[in-house]
Amino acid sequence: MLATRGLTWRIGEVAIVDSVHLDLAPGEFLGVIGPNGAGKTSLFNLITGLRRPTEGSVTLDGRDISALPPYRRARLGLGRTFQASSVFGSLTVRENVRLAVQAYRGGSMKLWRRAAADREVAAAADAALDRVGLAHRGTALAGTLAHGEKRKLEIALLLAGEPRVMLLDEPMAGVSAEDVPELVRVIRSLTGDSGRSVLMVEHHMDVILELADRIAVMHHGALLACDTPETVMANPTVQEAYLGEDL
Amino acid sequence: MTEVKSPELPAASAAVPAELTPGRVSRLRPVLPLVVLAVAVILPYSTLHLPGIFEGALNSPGTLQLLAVCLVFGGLAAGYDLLFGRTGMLSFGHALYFAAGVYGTDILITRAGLPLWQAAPLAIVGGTILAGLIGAVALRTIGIAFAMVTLAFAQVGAILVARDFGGLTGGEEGLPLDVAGLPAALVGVANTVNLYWLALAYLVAVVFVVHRVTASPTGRVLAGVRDDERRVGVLGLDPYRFKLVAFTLAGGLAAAGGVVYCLIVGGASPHITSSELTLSLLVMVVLGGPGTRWGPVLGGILYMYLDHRLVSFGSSDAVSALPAFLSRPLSEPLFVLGTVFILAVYFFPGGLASLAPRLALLRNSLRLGRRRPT
Amino acid sequence: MTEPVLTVEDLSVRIAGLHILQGVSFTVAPTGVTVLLGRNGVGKTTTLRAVVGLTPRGGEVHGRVRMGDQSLLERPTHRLVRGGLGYVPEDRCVFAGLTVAENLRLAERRGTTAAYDRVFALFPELDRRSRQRAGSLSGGQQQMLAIGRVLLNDNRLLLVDEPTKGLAPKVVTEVAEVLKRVAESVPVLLVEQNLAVVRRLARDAVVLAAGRVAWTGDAQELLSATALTRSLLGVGSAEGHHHGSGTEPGASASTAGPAREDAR
Amino acid sequence: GSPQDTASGGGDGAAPVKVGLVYSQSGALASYGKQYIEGFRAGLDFATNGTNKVGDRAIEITEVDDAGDPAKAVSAAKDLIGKGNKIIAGSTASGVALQVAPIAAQNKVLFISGPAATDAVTGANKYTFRSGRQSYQDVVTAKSFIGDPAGKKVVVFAQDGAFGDANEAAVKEVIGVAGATVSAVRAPASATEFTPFASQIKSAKPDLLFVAWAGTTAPAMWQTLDQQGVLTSTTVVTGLDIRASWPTFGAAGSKISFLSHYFDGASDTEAATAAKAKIPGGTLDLFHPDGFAAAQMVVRAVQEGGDDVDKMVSALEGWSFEGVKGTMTIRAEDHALLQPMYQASLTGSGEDFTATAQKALTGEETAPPVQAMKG
Amino acid sequence: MDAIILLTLTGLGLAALYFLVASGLSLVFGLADVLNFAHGLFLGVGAYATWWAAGNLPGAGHDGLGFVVAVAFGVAAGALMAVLVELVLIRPLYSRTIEQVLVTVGLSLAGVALLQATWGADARRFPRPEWTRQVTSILGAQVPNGGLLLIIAAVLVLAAILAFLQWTRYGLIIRAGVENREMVTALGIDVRKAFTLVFAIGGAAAALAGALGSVYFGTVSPQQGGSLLIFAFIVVVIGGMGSVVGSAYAAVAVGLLQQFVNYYGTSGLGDICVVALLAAVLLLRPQGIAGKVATA
Ligand SMILES: Nc1ncnc2c1ncn2[C@@H]1O[C@H](COP(=O)(O)OP(=O)(O)OP(=O)(O)O)[C@@H](O)[C@H]1O
Ligand SMILES: Nc1ncnc2c1ncn2[C@@H]1O[C@H](COP(=O)(O)OP(=O)(O)OP(=O)(O)O)[C@@H](O)[C@H]1O
Ligand SMILES: [Mg+2]
Ligand SMILES: [Mg+2]
Repeated sequence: MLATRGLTWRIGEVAIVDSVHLDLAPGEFLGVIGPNGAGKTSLFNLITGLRRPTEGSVTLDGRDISALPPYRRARLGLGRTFQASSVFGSLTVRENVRLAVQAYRGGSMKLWRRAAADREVAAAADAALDRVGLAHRGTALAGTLAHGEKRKLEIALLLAGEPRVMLLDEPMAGVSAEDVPELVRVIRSLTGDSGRSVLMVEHHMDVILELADRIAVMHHGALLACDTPETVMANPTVQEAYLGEDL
Repeated sequence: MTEVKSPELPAASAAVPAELTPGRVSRLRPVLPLVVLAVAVILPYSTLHLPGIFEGALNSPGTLQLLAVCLVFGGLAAGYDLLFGRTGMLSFGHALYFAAGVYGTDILITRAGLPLWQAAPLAIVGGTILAGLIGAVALRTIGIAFAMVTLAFAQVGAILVARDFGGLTGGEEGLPLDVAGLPAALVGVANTVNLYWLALAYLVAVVFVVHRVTASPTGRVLAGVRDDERRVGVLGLDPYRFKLVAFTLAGGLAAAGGVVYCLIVGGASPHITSSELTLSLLVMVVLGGPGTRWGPVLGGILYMYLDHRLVSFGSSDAVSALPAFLSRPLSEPLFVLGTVFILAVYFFPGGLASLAPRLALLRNSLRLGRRRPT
Repeated sequence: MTEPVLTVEDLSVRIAGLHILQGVSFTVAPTGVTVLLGRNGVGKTTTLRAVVGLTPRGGEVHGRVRMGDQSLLERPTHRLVRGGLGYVPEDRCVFAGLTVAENLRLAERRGTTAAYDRVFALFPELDRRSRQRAGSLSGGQQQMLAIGRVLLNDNRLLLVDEPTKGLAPKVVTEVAEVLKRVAESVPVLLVEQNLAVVRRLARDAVVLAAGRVAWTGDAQELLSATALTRSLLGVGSAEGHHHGSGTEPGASASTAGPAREDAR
Repeated sequence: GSPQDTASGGGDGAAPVKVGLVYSQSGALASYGKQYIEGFRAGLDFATNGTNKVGDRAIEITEVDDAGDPAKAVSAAKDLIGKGNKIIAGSTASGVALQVAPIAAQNKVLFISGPAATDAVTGANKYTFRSGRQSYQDVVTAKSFIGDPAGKKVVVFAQDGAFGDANEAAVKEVIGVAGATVSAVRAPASATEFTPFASQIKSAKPDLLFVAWAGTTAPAMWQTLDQQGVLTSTTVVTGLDIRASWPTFGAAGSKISFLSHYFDGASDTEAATAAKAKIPGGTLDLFHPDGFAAAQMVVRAVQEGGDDVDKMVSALEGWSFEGVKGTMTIRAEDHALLQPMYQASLTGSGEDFTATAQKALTGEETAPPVQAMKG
Repeated sequence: MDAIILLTLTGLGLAALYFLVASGLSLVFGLADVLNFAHGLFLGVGAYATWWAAGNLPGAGHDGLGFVVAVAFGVAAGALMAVLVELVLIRPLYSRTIEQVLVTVGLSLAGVALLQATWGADARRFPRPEWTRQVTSILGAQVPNGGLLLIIAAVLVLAAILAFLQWTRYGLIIRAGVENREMVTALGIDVRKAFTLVFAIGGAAAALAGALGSVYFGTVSPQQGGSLLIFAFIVVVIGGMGSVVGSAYAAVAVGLLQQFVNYYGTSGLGDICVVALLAAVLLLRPQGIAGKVATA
């Protein structure tokens, strides 16, 4: 479904992302782990078009999307969340999600229609909020949410777009232990039998292990390994480079 | 200063759900604008004299003229807020589109001899196209760079007007409007009232358009662009397109304001092309409260009112009776205006529009205070 | 019992009309790590910021906060920090436009010798990347910089807000190790979601719920009492996570996350 | 009341005559405005023999500040007209004069433009007069410096814009038609560095350089012309501005031939003596005569026309009177104000300069060509 | 050939003037993140203070050392004014950048009107030391000394500002403070002092530019500062926000471009070319020539 071929991003001499070949099958859940600074977020940026690769290509359903701007890629079904929550701070939580729904359903370039009148958008937005458990904060301004709530809103924004390929950048970071299972459930429900694929960066190993079909390990920009969780976990290099000794 | 965030209250209607504002006022709220509008429409029939506020009676041509100018600027400020307060674009070149409306109408009528009903639409369409073209280029930059590119284009406009190519613009002397091409109802002091109604109509139209657009799906996207453009892109919308639409629309509204202004003032003069005009639009919007429905309108009206009235305030006897160290600065209108503005930034952050919720808060706490003992 | 290093009494914070903290009182012991726990949004960050005087504009703070015999609330932040109150913010707040070296240089304090050796020993990455702009560091690297920056100086008390958020398990271990070592000489008030880290470091715990203190006491005691953790932290038990010990191979290797402890 | 109502101008014989003065009390032209109003008061005093009354009707003056902004001036004019003023005077700035003139015509009130020098006010419409000189008269005075222009080479150095255009056109018309070759060097009004222009002028080797420059950059411009040797290589003519500006010529001042609208001591008329006695400080300056003449014209208009504006117009058309500068004539065809103009020179240094009249040109000598009345 | 030398040197003189005006603006804009519309007012204050001192201050005069004293007084007045502005108007609004800009807009309106109310709208003759009125013959071109003075002053100011940023800790503090003021405080630094200092330096640079610019123009008037400001803005933006070195490059580019186009092209084209340069630079390189924040 999603594939990268020799994807490389250099700054000066340094390769931040180093010829990454990655294949994501339909419905597959691929976890991405790697030490801080390995280039995971950068890889996401290349795939979603926020950065232009130095070399290599990104294909979606066999179509080369390397030259497309971010919004075109999003329309093709590529959605993502950000590591540092980026929500629309001056809009309410509900408006945030409605915006995302509307972006997905089209009809945003309608200057003369009342946005609030669109019941379908409203319903879809509320459904997305419900799924992440933020319905009760609907009228709060997103900028005033606590960190963990922002993470949930991020996911709601993603859900609203019903993407076919989802890139999650550390969705659990800063989420309180209580809510982790809930979010895990939400994320799992995203995939299910819908044929959606997920690429998720996460440092919470248990979450990765629980969700991922395969795990990709990044190190110094390159793909160190990409295999089933068992194999990856048993890999001594991974042990050494990433997991370190047990706490 | 690289990114514009509308400060304070982002009270884009959705922020404060109506059910939260309590009391009688809230029931009146939806009709309040209509009441104000009705009063504004019939105001020229009043001979009421408000000494100190207006020179003459409400229906005197001088007062109506002043009000008409104020109303046009109320509308202009509301249109500018579509850029600044709603979409977060800081343009320093908005004067250009206004000037395009003013000079466009004036030149088409005075130099080309077109009748008003042809000149006005042409000027508006021309101004809109100009905004679209310049926006298409300028929007490739963001933040302060965007501000400067728009400033630069506006500066070219100002230079062209001042250069007086082919004697079209009249250079620094300006170009008086040839009234032969106008309907009789718009000519002469006795008909100032028609100009007043025209200005009022313009203001209402702008407020209506801005309101509709803000509440539309597009407006929602614009608010998103204001907060986080990158995020909008990742949601699958092209921020560039939406910004361009807002920019062009605001440019068109400004050009329409230019047409009305040209009729009211009866000509064009080059100071309307200056960056100071854009700057004062910014001042108006902030004075009123960016991103609010009525703030920019009030800001524009108040600013223009002060700008005109302070001139006569400065030369009034009350001022000249003061000792020199007071009377000299006070007789400089810009001194008073600048000072008022600074004080406003300090004491009404969020602009005039933030006064209403504050007052409501005050009223609530008073009411609660009264209730508590029982 | 020795005098507490920090005493918070009846601390209330109101921001934009919201009563976020409603009379919070607790103390921080002069040695070891005191951990501040609670669900998302209960006001942990707000508490720390009120202590260092960084409540957002328009916020009202009431109550008493004392470090030793000094009252903190009415003094400007920079004075507090110079008086030995180190603060590592939740969102790292490194200066993106400055290089790593400049970020560190900024934190040097006049009249003391900056302990670069100490910092570079803990985070060699910072030494290697000293000329890189901090904004282009990865999240984890930024966190290291934010902690390293504070450790350049000697402090009487450190306030650390979620230092392991977004860090790789290996780095979490490292950071926890660093904090443990730091806590041997300086008391630390730590906000942390990662219960494994808490278990490893904390001596005392303060649990916030809805803007009030719900529980204070011995941290280990809290973590071992299943009923308490469930009611206070919403976790079935510090030892038991929803997917239990089922995910054998992985869980044994995973070092982060609330479930980590159960694999033992 | 209906919105179309405007106060009527009181036909009652003893009711005061309302005169509105719209001029710059603040803004960039405030000092021109100050001279204008001082001159106006002195002139009113002179023309009414100290009574400020015409017959038994008092002249009631309303002063409004336009701050140099046409929009404010138009508002003020409409306000004044609405309140029954049949006479509007003032306009320190050309832009103001041009925009108020049509308002006067539309509403059939008398408009007497002030210091605004633009030629376009002349012949603007039946209701518009001027009490000051116009650019064309300046240029004719400049021409008098070169004797017979035939075969001479004249360069105009002027700012971009209407002011410069008007001067360039006037020089072409006045001196060029008389046989000189006229070329122009134009500079942006915002220019701060004049060396390129000085070089261009110098390489043109003109017999006469006519400089039309207004604004704060003038001293830098003169200094550059001086430093690049332009002032010593040819006859340089320019207009003499208000007294306060004289020191800014610095060393260049004595090397320039000035054409002058007016300066203290240029004329020795009865009106000038009266004006000197009346104005604060006792020293006349550039625009005192304009205010003075405006007052004389107002009094004449009221005397002859009462409240009838058309009568006022015919009373003024063709009228000759003794103003501060000497004999002034309002030409009936286009309301140009024919008046003496002066050649002058500056001497002195530091803050202390004296202007001396070299020659006075009569109103006929400097008369602009007759314009067709436009409106 | 003469013409080219003359144009180049006078163009550099113009560039020096632009740079002097822009340097303070750039510093305050780049470091304190305040787009200071009152910069023109600071210029005016410096110019009027120098003018006043030359006539009234004991020890100061119109020529020689006396004039240097007068300029020093003007610069001190500009710095003082800037400090007051920072303390009273800017500081209470920190982190509200838009409001800060607006306050400076209000200040520029009110301040210039105040100058006008005090000294009148008309230009006053400004003391010009004898030397600055003469010309120096360089390779056959008569180069005005006033321009040379500007060039010397500009080089000195550039060196001084660079030294300040390079060798003092304040440069660092300020750059950090622009990004996150709170966090600088949280490192135990009184960031407010540093910001006041930046304003003082910006005000001093502006006042110097005002004084020397007035020497060059020969007059001082309330509006003078404002009219130079727009070019200063353009220079600052072309140069890259907050990069003082970038401003220097940009000033040279703008000065020379204007001078040569005005000579060889038609008038008015010089200004349009400058604007075109601005648009081109920004479209190709939105961060300006020297890019990044305050690269000393
Ligand atoms: N614009 C940039 N300029 C220079 N270096 C950069 C830039 N962006 C990223 N880097 C570097 O690239 C590397 C990869 O960064 P990235 O953010 O992709 O890491 P990551 O794997 O997401 O880490 P983390 O888990 O900590 O978020 C880091 O060393 C970072 O410093
Ligand atoms: N500036 C603000 N304006 C309004 N509300 C705020 C503001 N800052 C924080 N809050 C609210 O205060 C509450 C507590 O926030 P705080 O950041 O202290 O929580 P926290 O315990 O640190 O949560 P987390 O674990 O997610 O970091 C939240 O509900 C948040 O929405
Ligand atoms: Mg990352
Ligand atoms: Mg927190």
